Amino acid sequence: MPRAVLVPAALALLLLVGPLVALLVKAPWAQLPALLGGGTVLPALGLSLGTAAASTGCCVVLGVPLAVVLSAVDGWPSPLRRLARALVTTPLVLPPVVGGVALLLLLGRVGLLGAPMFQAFGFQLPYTTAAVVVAQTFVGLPFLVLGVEGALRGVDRRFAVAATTLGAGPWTRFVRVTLPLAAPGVAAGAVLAFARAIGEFGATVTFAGSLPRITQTLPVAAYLALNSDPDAAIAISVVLVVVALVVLVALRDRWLQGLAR
Amino acid sequence: MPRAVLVPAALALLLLVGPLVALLVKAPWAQLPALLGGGTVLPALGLSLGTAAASTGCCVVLGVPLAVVLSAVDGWPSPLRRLARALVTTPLVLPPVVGGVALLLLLGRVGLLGAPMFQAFGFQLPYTTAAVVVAQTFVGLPFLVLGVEGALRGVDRRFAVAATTLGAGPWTRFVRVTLPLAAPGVAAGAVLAFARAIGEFGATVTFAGSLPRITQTLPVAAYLALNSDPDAAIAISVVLVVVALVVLVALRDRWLQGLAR
Amino acid sequence: MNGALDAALRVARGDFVLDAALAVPAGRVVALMGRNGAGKSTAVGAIGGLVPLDSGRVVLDGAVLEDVETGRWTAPEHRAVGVVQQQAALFPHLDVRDNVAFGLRTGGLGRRAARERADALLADAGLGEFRDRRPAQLSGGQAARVALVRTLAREPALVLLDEPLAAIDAELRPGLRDAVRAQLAAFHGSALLVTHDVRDAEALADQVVVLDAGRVVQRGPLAALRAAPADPVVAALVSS
Amino acid sequence: MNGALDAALRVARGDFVLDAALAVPAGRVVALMGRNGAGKSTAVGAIGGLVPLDSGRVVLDGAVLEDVETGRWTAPEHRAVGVVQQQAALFPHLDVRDNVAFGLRTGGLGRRAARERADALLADAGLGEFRDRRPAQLSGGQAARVALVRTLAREPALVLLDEPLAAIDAELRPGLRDAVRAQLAAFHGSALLVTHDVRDAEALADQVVVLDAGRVVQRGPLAALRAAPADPVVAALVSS
Amino acid sequence: QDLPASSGSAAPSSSPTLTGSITVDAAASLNRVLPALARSFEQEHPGTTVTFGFGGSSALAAAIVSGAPVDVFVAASTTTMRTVSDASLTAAEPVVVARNRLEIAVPKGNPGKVTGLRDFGDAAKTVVVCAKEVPCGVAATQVFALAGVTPRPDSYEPDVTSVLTKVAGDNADAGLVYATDVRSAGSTVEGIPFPEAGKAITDYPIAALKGSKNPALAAAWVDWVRAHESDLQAAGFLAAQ
Ligand SMILES: Nc1ncnc2c1ncn2[C@@H]1O[C@H](COP(=O)(O)OP(=O)(O)OP(=O)(O)O)[C@@H](O)[C@H]1O
Ligand SMILES: Nc1ncnc2c1ncn2[C@@H]1O[C@H](COP(=O)(O)OP(=O)(O)OP(=O)(O)O)[C@@H](O)[C@H]1O
Ligand code: MOO
Ligand SMILES: [Mg+2]
Ligand SMILES: [Mg+2]
Repeated sequence: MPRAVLVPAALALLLLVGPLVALLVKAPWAQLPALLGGGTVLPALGLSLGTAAASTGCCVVLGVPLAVVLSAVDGWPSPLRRLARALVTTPLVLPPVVGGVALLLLLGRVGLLGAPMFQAFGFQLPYTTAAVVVAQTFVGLPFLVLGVEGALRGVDRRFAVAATTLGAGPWTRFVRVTLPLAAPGVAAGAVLAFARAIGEFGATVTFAGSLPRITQTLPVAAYLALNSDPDAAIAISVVLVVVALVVLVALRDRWLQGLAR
Repeated sequence: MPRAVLVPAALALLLLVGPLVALLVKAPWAQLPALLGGGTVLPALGLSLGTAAASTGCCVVLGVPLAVVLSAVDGWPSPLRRLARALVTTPLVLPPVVGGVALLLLLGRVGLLGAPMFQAFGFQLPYTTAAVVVAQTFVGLPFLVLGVEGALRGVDRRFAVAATTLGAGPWTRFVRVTLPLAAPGVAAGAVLAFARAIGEFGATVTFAGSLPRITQTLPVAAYLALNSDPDAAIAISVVLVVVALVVLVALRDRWLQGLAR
Repeated sequence: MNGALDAALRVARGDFVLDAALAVPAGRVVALMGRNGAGKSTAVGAIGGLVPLDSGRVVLDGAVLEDVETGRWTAPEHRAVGVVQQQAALFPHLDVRDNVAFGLRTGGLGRRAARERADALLADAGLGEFRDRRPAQLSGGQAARVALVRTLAREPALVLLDEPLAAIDAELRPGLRDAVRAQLAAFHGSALLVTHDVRDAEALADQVVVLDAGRVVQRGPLAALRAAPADPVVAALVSS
Repeated sequence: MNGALDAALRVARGDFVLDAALAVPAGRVVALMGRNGAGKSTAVGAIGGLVPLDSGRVVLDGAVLEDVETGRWTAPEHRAVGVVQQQAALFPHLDVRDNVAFGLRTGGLGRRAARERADALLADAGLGEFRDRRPAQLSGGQAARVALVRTLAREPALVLLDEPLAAIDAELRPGLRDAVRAQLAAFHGSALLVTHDVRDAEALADQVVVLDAGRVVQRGPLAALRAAPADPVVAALVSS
Repeated sequence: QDLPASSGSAAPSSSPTLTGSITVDAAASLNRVLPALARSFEQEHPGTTVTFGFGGSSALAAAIVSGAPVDVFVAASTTTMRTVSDASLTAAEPVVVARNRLEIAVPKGNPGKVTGLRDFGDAAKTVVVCAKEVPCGVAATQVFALAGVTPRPDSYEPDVTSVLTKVAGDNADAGLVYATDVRSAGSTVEGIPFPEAGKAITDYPIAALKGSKNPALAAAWVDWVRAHESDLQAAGFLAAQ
C-alpha cells in the first residue's frame, strides 16, 4: 500500500464519519430513554430491521440471477448488454420520491400491473408492509446486481473450466464454484442493499405510506420528527445508524464465511 | 450460465425497469418542449450533470485511497478494519435528509468544523454549488469505496508479488498493476456514485438548499413540481433518467478502456 | 467403453492453425510431443470440448461428441473425458479432499461417500496428509499431484494429461508413471499424455505423435521415431 | 557486485519448517534440488524478501538485506535479486513487450527506451513474434520463457529461478541453459536454480544443494553427490 | 394597507438603493403564486432580482436557523416562523399575508364516493392525511376533533405533497390538503369543502431577515407582497384578516 494514499483516505473517512460524529455530539442523550420508551421508535426500528432483512433477501434472490445474466460473456450483443446494465442503475438515478411515484404507476391500484391485480383480487399493494419491502428492494437491487456482476467477472475463468472437465454442468459450476468464489462480492452487494434499504425514505413513504407498525419505518419516523422536534430526529437517526452498523459488523463475516463454504 | 436463473433475472429486470416504463407511459410528452424551454429544467439539468460529474471525481480521488487502505490485508487489526468498513456505509444508512442535517452540523457555519472555518475566513459552505458537490460526494462515496475495495481484494496477489520482484515499489505496484487490474471495479463504483449523485435529493436540499442555478438540481426541481404539477415532475424525472443513462452508456466502456491501459 | 478416440481437429487462433488428426486406440496411451507453441494444449482443449472446432470431429468409442458438419456437440461435462490442464486449477475455496470429491459428486456420489472415496484415493497417492489443506498451502508439485488425483478419480474413458508431471519431482515420477498406468489398466481407459520429457513417453506410451506448427509431423512407436526421425525437431524431442 | 549470497533461513509454515543455510559464491550457479514440498519455493521466497523470516539473515555481497536479530529489512523491490516464480505471473493487462519493459522502467529507464530494450531482448530470446500479444494468447512454454526474459532483463546481481524450465520444451532447453549461462556471465551475477531435472544441474550448476523436509541433507559438486549420496533421496534425485 | 402603499410602490423611482437581488425561502404551497408576484416586482424595479427556495416550512426554517443566506422567509405556520423569530433572526415582526384552510381532495370523478369527513373513519376506504408533526397534520387533527370523527387513515404522510401525490394518482380515495393545493393540482383532483375547515386555519407569516445583505430590497419585497394580498387570494388563499 503506497503511503501517499493515506492523506486522501483520511479525508474520505472524515467526510464519511464526520457527519455521524457531529450527530453524536449534538444528539440529546438525556432524551433518548424517553424517546425509546415512547412507543414510536422501537416498533419503527423493528419494522425497519425486518423489512430491510426481507428486502435484502429479495435483492439476493432476484439480483444474483440478473447479475449472472449480465456477466455472461457470451450471449446477446454488447450494446444490448450495456443498455441493460445502465437500466439497472435506474433506481439510483431516480430521486427516491419519484421512484415511489413510478412504483405507484406500476403497482398502484390503477397502475400498469396493479390495476389488473386489483380488479382480479381486490388486492392493493400500497399501504402494506409488503409495499415497504418492494420499495426497499427497488432501491437496493442495483447495488446487489452491480456488485455481484463485478465479482462474477472477476472470478478466474479457469476454475469454471476445471469444473467442466470434472463433469459439472452449468448449475453445479455456478453454485459450487463461481458463486462461492464471488462470495465476497455478493456479501458486499448485500451489505450495500441492506444499508440502503434501512435508510430508505422517499420511495417508501411515497409508495407504501406511513402508518405506525405497518409501514412507518425508522427513517420515516425520523423525518416526521425533524418537523416537530429536530433533536428527537437526530436521536432517532443515531439509533438507526448504530443498530445498522452493529448488524453489519456482527453479521458480515459470519455470513460471508457461510457463503464461502 | 444455468438456465434456471432466467426467471428470477427477468423478475428483477421487471422490478427495475417496470417503474421506469410506467413513468414513460404516463409522462406528458406534449408538455415536454414547453417544460424544457421553461427556464427551470435546463439550468437544473446542467447543474445536476456538472455537480454529479464533480462529485464523482471527488469520490474517485478520495474513495480509491480509502478503499486501498481498507483492502490492505495486513496492517491494523481485523475488528478495527471491520468497524471502519461498516462506518463507510453510514451515509447509506442515514436517511438522506438526516444526512443533510448531519452535514450542516459538521460543516454549517455553526458546525463542528464549519464554525472555526467561518470565524477564520468568513466562508460558509452551505447554500453554495460546492455544498451540492459535498452532499453528493457524501452519499456517493460508499459505493465507490466498497466497490473498489471488493475489486482490489479480487486482484490476484501473485501479480503484485511479481511486480515487487521486478523492482516496483508500493506506488508503482499500485498504479501500474493493482489499479489497472481492478479497473472494472473502479468503473462500476464510479458509475454507482454518479448515478446516486445525480438522483440525490434529501441531503442536497437540506445541506445546500434549493436556489435556481446555484443549488437547485433536477431532483429538487422535480420534487417541487410534484407539489404543483405532478405530470411535469414525471417529465422532469424522465429527462433526468434518460440523460443519466445516455451518459452512462456512452462513457462507461470508453472510460474503462482508458483506465485499463 | 474403453476410450477409443478418433479426432480430426481444425482450430485457428490468431495466426496459429491447428490441423491434426489424432487417434488413441482403446486402452492405450499415446504421448503427444512437440515444441512450445506446437498446438498440444490446443488439441487437448479441442478434444475435451473446451475449445470449439472450426471444422472436424471428435468421436469417442463410436459416439460422435462433436461434428462441425452436422452441428452435433456434446458439452464438455457430458464427455467421458478427463482433463488435467497445464496450469493446475485447484479450487481455491475447497480443501484438497473436497477438490477430489468434486468430480465424484458430479458423477452422482453423495457428499459423504464422495469424501470417503476422496480420502482413500489421496491416501493411495501418498497425499493423505494434505487432505485438509487449501490449495494455497501446497507446494507446486503437491498441487500438481492433487490435480492428477482429482481427474483420475472420475475414471473417465479417456484422460487428457497436459504436462501433468512437469512440476513433479524426479524421485516420484517413476511411481506416478506406474500409478497412471495402473489406473488406466484398471478400467480399460485410454490416455493422451502431453509431455516434453521423452522418458515419460518411454515409460508410459504405446505410441508417440509429434506436432509441429499445428500439424502432425510424425507418429508411431517411440523406437520407430528414434530410428527414423522425420525431421530435426522430432530427432531432438525423442533423443534421450 | 557479483551476487555472493550468504543466507541462514528459518521459516515455519504450519507443520512445515524450513531451516537451512544457503550460500551462492559470487558469479556461480547453485542448483537447489529436493522432493516436492522440501521447501525449495519457500527458500526462494525468503531470499527474495517475499516470505518473512522467523529467524536468520540474508546477506548479499556483504550488505545485510534482512536480519531478524537486528530488525533490519530491505524491501523486496530494493533487493538486487531477480525472481522467476514457479507459476509464471505475467501481467495479464500488459502485452509481452510491456511485461518485459516493466522491470526496466522500475530500474529508471524511460517508457520508450524500456520498450526498445524489451524488443531487443525478446528478439534475442526468439520471442520477437509474440511481443504484441497478451499473456492469455501464449502457450504454457511461451509464457514461461517470457517470464524468464522479464526477470533477466533487469540484470540482478542474483537470480532465483524456481523451476523456470519445467514447461519449456526439451529441444529448447539446452539453448536456454546457454542463454542463462551467458546472461549470468555477462554481468558476473550469480544464480540459485530450483530444478528437479538433474540435467539442468549438470549443465548449469557449479554446485548442488539438496533439501529435504526443510533441511539441507547434502551439498557439493554434482559429481561428489553422485559418488557418495547421503541418503536414498539424494541418490534418486541426482541419478541421471 | 397604508404602510405598503407608501414604501412599496410609491418610493421605487426615488430610492436609488433598490437594486441587486434577494433570496426568498417560502413554503412549497406558494411556489406558483410568489414567482408571478416577483415578476411584476422586478418590472416595477428594474435591476432587481428575486429568487426563491421553496420547500417544507420546517425544513426551510431549520436551514435559516443554521445560517442559510436568505433575505425573506414566508412560512406556512406561525409556530414555524416562531423558531426563526425566537432565534432573533427576523428583521421585523412577522406579518400574516395569507391564510389557508383544509379541503378534502379526491381523485377526479371521486371513485371512492367520498362525501365528507366521515369517510375518513371508514376502514373500507383508502384515505391519507398529514402526520401530526407537520402543520397540515395539526390542522387535520383539529378538524377531526371538531367533527367528532375518529380517523382511520391508511397513512400519515410527511407533507401535503405526499398526500396530493397519492390522491392525484388515484391511490387513495381521499386525502386532506390545503384548498390551494387542490387548485394547483388542476384537473387531477377535486376538492370537497367542509364546514370544520373554517375553524382550523393555517396562517402564512412573512418576515424580512436580519442577515440580509440587501435589507432595503428585502423590506420592499415584503411590502410588495403585503400590497398584493389580493393576488394570493386569487390563487385560493384566504385573506389575512
Ligand atoms: N500456508 C501453508 N500452510 C501449511 N503448509 C504450507 C503452507 N505453504 C506451504 N506449505 C508446505 O510447506 C512445504 C514446503 O513448500 P514449498 O512450496 O517450499 O515446497 P517446494 O520444495 O517448492 O516443492 P515443489 O517441488 O512441489 O514446488 C510443503 O510441504 C507445503 O505443503
Ligand atoms: N488467443 C490466442 N491468440 C493467438 N494465438 C494464440 C492464442 N492462444 C494460443 N495461441 C498460440 O497458439 C499456439 C499453440 O498454443 P498451445 O498452447 O496449444 O501450445 P502448446 O503446444 O501447448 O505449447 P507449450 O508446450 O508451450 O504448452 C501458440 O503458438 C500460441 O502462441
Ligand atoms: O410546510 Mo408545508 O410544505 O406548506 O406543509
Ligand atoms: Mg501447452
Ligand atoms: Mg516449489
